[in-house]
Amino acid sequence: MALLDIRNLDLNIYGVPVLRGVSLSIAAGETLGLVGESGSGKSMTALATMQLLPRGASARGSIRLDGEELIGRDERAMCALRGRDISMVFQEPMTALNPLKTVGAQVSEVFRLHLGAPRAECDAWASQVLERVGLPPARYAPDRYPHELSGGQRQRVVIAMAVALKPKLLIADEPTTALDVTTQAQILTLMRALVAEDGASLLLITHDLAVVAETADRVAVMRRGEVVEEGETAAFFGGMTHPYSRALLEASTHVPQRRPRVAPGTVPGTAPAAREGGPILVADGVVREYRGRRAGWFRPAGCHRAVDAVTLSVAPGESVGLVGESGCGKSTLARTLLALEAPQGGRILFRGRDVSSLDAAGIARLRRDVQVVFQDPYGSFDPRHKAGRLVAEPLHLLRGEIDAAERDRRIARVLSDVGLRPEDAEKYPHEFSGGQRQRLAIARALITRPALIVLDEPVSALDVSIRAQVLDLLAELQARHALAYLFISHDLAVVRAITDRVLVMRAGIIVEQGPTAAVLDAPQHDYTRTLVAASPDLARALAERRTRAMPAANGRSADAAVPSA
Amino acid sequence: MLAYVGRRLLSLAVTLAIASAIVFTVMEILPGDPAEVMLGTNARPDTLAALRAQYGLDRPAPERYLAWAGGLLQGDMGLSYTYSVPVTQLVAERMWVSLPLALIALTLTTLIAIPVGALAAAKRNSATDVGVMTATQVGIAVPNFWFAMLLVLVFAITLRWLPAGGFPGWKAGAWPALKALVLPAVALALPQASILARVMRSSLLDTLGEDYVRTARAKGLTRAQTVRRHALRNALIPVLTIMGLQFSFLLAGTIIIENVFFLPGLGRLVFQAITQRDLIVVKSVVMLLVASVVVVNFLVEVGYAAVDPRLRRRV
Amino acid sequence: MAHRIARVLSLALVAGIAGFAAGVASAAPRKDVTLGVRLEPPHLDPTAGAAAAIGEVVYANVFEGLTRIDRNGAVKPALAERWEVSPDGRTYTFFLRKGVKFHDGTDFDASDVKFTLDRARAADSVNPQKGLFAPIEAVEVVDPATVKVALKQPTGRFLFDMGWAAAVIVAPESAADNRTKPVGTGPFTLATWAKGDRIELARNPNYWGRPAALDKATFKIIGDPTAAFAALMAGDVDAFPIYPAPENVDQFKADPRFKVVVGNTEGKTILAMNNGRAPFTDIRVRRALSQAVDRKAVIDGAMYGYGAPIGSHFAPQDKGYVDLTGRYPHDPKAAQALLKEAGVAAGTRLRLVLPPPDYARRGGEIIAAQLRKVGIEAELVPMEWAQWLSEVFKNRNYDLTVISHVEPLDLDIYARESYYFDYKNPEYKALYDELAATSDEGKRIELLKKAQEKIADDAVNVFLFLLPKIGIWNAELKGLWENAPIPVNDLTEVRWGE
Amino acid sequence: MTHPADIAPRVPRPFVARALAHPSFLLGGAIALVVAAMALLSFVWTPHEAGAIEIARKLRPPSTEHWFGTDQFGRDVLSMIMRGAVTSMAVSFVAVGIGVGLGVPLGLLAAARRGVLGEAVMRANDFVFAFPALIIAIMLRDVFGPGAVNAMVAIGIFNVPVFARLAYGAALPLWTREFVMAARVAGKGGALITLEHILPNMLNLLIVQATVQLSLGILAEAALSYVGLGVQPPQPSWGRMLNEAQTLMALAPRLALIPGTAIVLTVLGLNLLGDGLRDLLDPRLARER
Repeated sequence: MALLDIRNLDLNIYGVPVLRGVSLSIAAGETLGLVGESGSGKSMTALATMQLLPRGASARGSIRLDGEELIGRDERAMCALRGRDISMVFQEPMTALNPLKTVGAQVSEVFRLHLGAPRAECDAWASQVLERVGLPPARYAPDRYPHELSGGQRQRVVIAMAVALKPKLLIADEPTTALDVTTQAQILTLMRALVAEDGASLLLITHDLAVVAETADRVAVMRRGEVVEEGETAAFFGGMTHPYSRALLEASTHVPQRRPRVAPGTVPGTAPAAREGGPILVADGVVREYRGRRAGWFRPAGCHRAVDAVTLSVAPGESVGLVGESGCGKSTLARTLLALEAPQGGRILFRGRDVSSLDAAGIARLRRDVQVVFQDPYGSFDPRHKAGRLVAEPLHLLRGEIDAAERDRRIARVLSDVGLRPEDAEKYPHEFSGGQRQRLAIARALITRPALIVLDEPVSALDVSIRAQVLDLLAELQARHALAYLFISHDLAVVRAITDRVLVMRAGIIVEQGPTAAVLDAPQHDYTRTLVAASPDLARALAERRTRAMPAANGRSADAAVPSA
Repeated sequence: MLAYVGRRLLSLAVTLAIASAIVFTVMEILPGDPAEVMLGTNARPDTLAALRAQYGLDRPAPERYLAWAGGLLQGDMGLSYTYSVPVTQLVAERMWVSLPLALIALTLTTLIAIPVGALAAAKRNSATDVGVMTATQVGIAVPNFWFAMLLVLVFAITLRWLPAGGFPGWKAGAWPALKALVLPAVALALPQASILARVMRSSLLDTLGEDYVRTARAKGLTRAQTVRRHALRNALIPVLTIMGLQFSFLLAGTIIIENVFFLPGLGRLVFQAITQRDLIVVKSVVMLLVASVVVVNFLVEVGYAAVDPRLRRRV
Repeated sequence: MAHRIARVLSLALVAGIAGFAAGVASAAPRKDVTLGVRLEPPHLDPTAGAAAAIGEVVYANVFEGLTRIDRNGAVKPALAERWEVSPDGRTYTFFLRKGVKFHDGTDFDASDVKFTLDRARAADSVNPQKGLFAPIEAVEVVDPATVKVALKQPTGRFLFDMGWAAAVIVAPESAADNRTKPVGTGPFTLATWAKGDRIELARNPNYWGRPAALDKATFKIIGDPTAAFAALMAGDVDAFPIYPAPENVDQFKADPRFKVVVGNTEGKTILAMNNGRAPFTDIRVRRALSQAVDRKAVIDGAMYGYGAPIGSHFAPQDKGYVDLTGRYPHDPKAAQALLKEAGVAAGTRLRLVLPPPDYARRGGEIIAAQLRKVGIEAELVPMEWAQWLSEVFKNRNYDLTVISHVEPLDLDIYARESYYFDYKNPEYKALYDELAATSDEGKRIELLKKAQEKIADDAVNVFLFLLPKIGIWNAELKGLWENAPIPVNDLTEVRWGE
Repeated sequence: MTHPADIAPRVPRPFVARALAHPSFLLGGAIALVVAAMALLSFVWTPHEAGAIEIARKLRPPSTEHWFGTDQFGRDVLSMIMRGAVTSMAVSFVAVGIGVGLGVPLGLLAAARRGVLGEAVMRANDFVFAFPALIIAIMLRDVFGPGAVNAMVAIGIFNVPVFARLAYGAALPLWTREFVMAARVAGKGGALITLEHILPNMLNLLIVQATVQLSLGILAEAALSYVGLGVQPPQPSWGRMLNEAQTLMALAPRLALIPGTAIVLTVLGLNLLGDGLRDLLDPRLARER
């Protein structure tokens, strides 16, 4: 008999259907990977199982745990169940812990609550559990507060709470999405080991097929509140039947078609800027520091060096990748290169001229030639303006040079360039989907006909299928307009797909650089190696899967990150 | 932490120094002469001059400023023109009315607001919630002095349970003194409590939407347990901020309420001192009020650190 | 709704009263009294401050002068047992009481009198009524019980003046501290002063005269009329000798527990006009205003009908009074015509400055409405005393103001140079000088009448009413003053009913 | 996790439709409209001449001739209430105007420039906050004389830091938003960005706050007039009516109850309106802060 058996689950939130006839089951000791894009209803299925649905939700159907119906169960009984028989790990470890209580106390609370044991005893058990998740009390005192731990460590604490009482079912909702790749791998390994040890079942919710391929025994795919396909993992990846599953798989492994890189100035019909020879933008030993808090009245304030003597150059038509984990200084470097912030050391050269010496006209020239696309498709547009006005904003740099008719022509052109319709100029940003908005952002960057576009994590916030489309678009535009890209990302797969050259950045320093394929296939620097090894890779995961026995738990080492604050 | 406190203290001192200069200047501009008020309509010019000399009002302004500010630094607020006693003594006497009044009001505010706000948040959208929200909405709209008048009408004039005004002094016994403070404190507390209850409610609602509350629920805590053990303390942080701000409103409110109830407190003292042009009292008491607001806000900030471990190391 | 609440309220009041009356049991006469006063004295030295509140507490109770003014406004002996005036009226010899001690135990003698008078006259004197001492040329101690005072010129009202609160006798040992620790010769000593709340006096066991009937007297400071009402109703205070809210008097009148005595004061309430400033330089304008103001409406509206109308700067109870209230009958039409004649355009704007007391604020509002009817827009400018003193009284920067002159027999102010209403009439000055130098009673009365008529004729100010002294006290309480020739609360004869 | 908001289709109904379904907005708006209408009407018509003194008819209870009765000077209370609404509204509006006019530019400047200037502006604001407002008002009165203008200035001064803080607090996170970054990349300067992006995006916040300050202004005007610092007679004011009614509490409590109720209702109406506007006007930016 299945441990968890969901039958024909319908869920409405304020009358809006969210889940339709969802049926899933998980056997004891089994790991089910639940896959789907955002809004597909994965999380709601999990919350329905926990009976922690948001306000206004009403569920019909049946959810049985060990044969006992959970829907409509008395709240008191549910409370006794939660944390003991079913527990859950959430996506965002930074906010999942109460900031005002020590981690020890928060773990200990699980024991106190369900076992009612004296405090000292619970604290001792808590220490044991923390040790089990790789936070040995000797090194990570349980009287620390959450803010003193890194994201990965916090996620370990959340996991400790979840596995404290060895539940029958552990639900993990995108448990690693918010983490850096290296940490992500460690957390996944840890979770696999823990459920294996305890013989628990795991419902792993993720958007990442590679993660599922690595971890799950069976896979279910959800789309628009329905389960579209379900099967044993190997068989699933071997022979998907549903078109959506196939599309998902296709998108996950998608590599855009790129023309081979051409030497600058040799392609006929490229933009004039591309023919001018020499790199467009050069960073020469750039340093960017932020002043920390002063340690005392007479001691100077400590400095945080976000960017430390970085040297790089981008030639016309070239696509350069900049890879690193969050907080390594990528975005700061981008802002400095865009002349939005001044470097404290080193120089930035725009077409051979030091940016700090440029006059207003020179800066305007720079801005025309160097445009940017940001990560967040929601935050990069002023919600009060129409798409046409937003896209045309950089034409401010050309004021006096072009008239209204030309402006409208350009808007229409860039909109169709990015696959939107000229009529879309009359819409407001909220009327576009996330992927369309990112297209709009690209259109905005294109409108001054730049030579270089800095792309700061342009596809990270997008679902896989959309991501593939946007990458295709970027590749196509690069070819058509002979654009140079500086592509900033934490995702090695994306960087591999779209760049010629890659720089690996860690803690403000470029640790390795070279042609993309060479760096990623044969990394020289330790850090790059770790990064490559940790990155989820569907093909590799499937290959490993075939040969792998269940690995021994090796999650006992805490992640390397230093506590923040 | 120490360095932070030191830095804040320094800026506090600068603030007070500027405040003292402003207060002094305003007093200089203020029309009217304390000597004239003291001596009335039959005073002769030579008598007025003699009295001014007695007060040292004939000396140049910068000299007087330095003398006053220097005195303040040593805890000497000068000698009241009208009462001929040290201002410190006056302030000390009045403090025994104002401070208990403010504290009672603040306590009442907190005792009413926090549970009521928490209840409304916990029972969101219930009849209780709607009732609380309506009541607090009205509470905010009621001017405290008008409320004071109504309280007097009902409890002092009609029912005669409590005095309509005045203060018998603590020597008359704790009970009569407290009785005299009940109505003023209630009048002060009601609008403040209404505001605070709403802040508490929305803060708790925000907190209840936090991820860690969901984590706690996933651990098996009931809603009530979650509120008690996890949400409440977190929700109190913004409440603390508002309470800090309210202190200055409370002080301003005290001035009016003390005048409605004729309580011999600091507010009334400064009010009378202005009309009598007892400028030395006005200057010193205003400085005291400014200082207390600044200091309270400082304490609130330090108080965050006590509540919130995230700030303990950083500040 | 409001009406019903009012009815419920008055029912509640009646019920409360009944309950109260039932609860009062007759016992041995009480030996203490609590009086309500509206204003707290800034300090307790009447020789160093003008506030009437000082005298209301200490005059005749703590401090005594050579003479004293009694409840009828007459001069009576006090520390001076008797006196002799030289025929030329320039030398006064005071024969002092013997065996009088100050509260601190020091003896009272002639040297104290000399000290007091010299101190008040000195260059660094801060006496608010220094003018009272201006006629003094020299003070001579004849023997410990005799003082001779020489005057520069005969001064008809010198004995009266020596009875003022500002002329009380103080001792050199304690004079400097009298503001906070008053040391006098009176039947009461200061017991405690709880600032902002009350002042308690205790009987002086060593008093030279007839000992006071009370052991203890408390002056409770109740500034708020509502609180005053409540305090009287609740029995927290036994009397409010100068009750601040005429609007509540009827409620007390209807209550047998209380005695309501509406007496008079010397407070001549006037609408003062700045005679030195246009348009009031023109007598027609001043007369027009006198006719434009409806005195009765002002008294009814501002004072709820309490307060005797006056037609000149003279209190009806004082000797030599002439009724001049009919001199300018209320007649807006005539006033309008007069204004037109004087060339004052309709809609002329004037500043009507109002000091803090209710009579001024309320009266001013009513007067402004009346003036509007004759085409004068009076802008109301309320001021605190401090500002009023400097703006109006000192700098004469005003057009109109409402004010009550509480000093008795103060016709002299119309003869003063550059007084705030800036009345300049040599005829009147001559008249007053003659009056001042005259001691003959019949002649004085004749001159007083002339002076009153002159002021009224010239319409120096618009004369409104005499400030009433509304006293409300427990019906059992005896001996409080019914009138207030000077603003004091003499407790020497106060006792509980026999 | 997936937010319900992502699942529920976002079909923003038109503003008017949502407004008409919002109870507190409707109630608040209705009260505010009634008060405003009353104030406007009082310019052309009041049941009796507002503020006309007639001692002979003083302290009359409510009747068909005088709906709310007459006061101690025989003035018609209803007419006074109507005209008092003008005073309340005028003082409050101008005070909010002062606060917005000075505070918002200061806050925007501080946010655009940050650094020493920003710090200085915000410190100065804290400074004003620390002063006991009423005492400042009393001193202003004594220096410049009492009156409506003074009340406006006194209340206005204390509105300045409120709006400066609000503008600063709202602008600061906006400046780090990517669309502002994009505008900078488009070569736009601080002033232009402030005008095009920062200000419009905090407009709703400002409108809501202005409504709240408006109601606080009415309370403040009442308080100032109550202690004799506000508008002067014969101009009617609710606060002064309360002051004058105080000694008549035992005699005619309605004289205190009526103006007090007028104040409470007006403030309540504006607060409800503010709450409603907060809900109705795009709340996204406010939440993201």
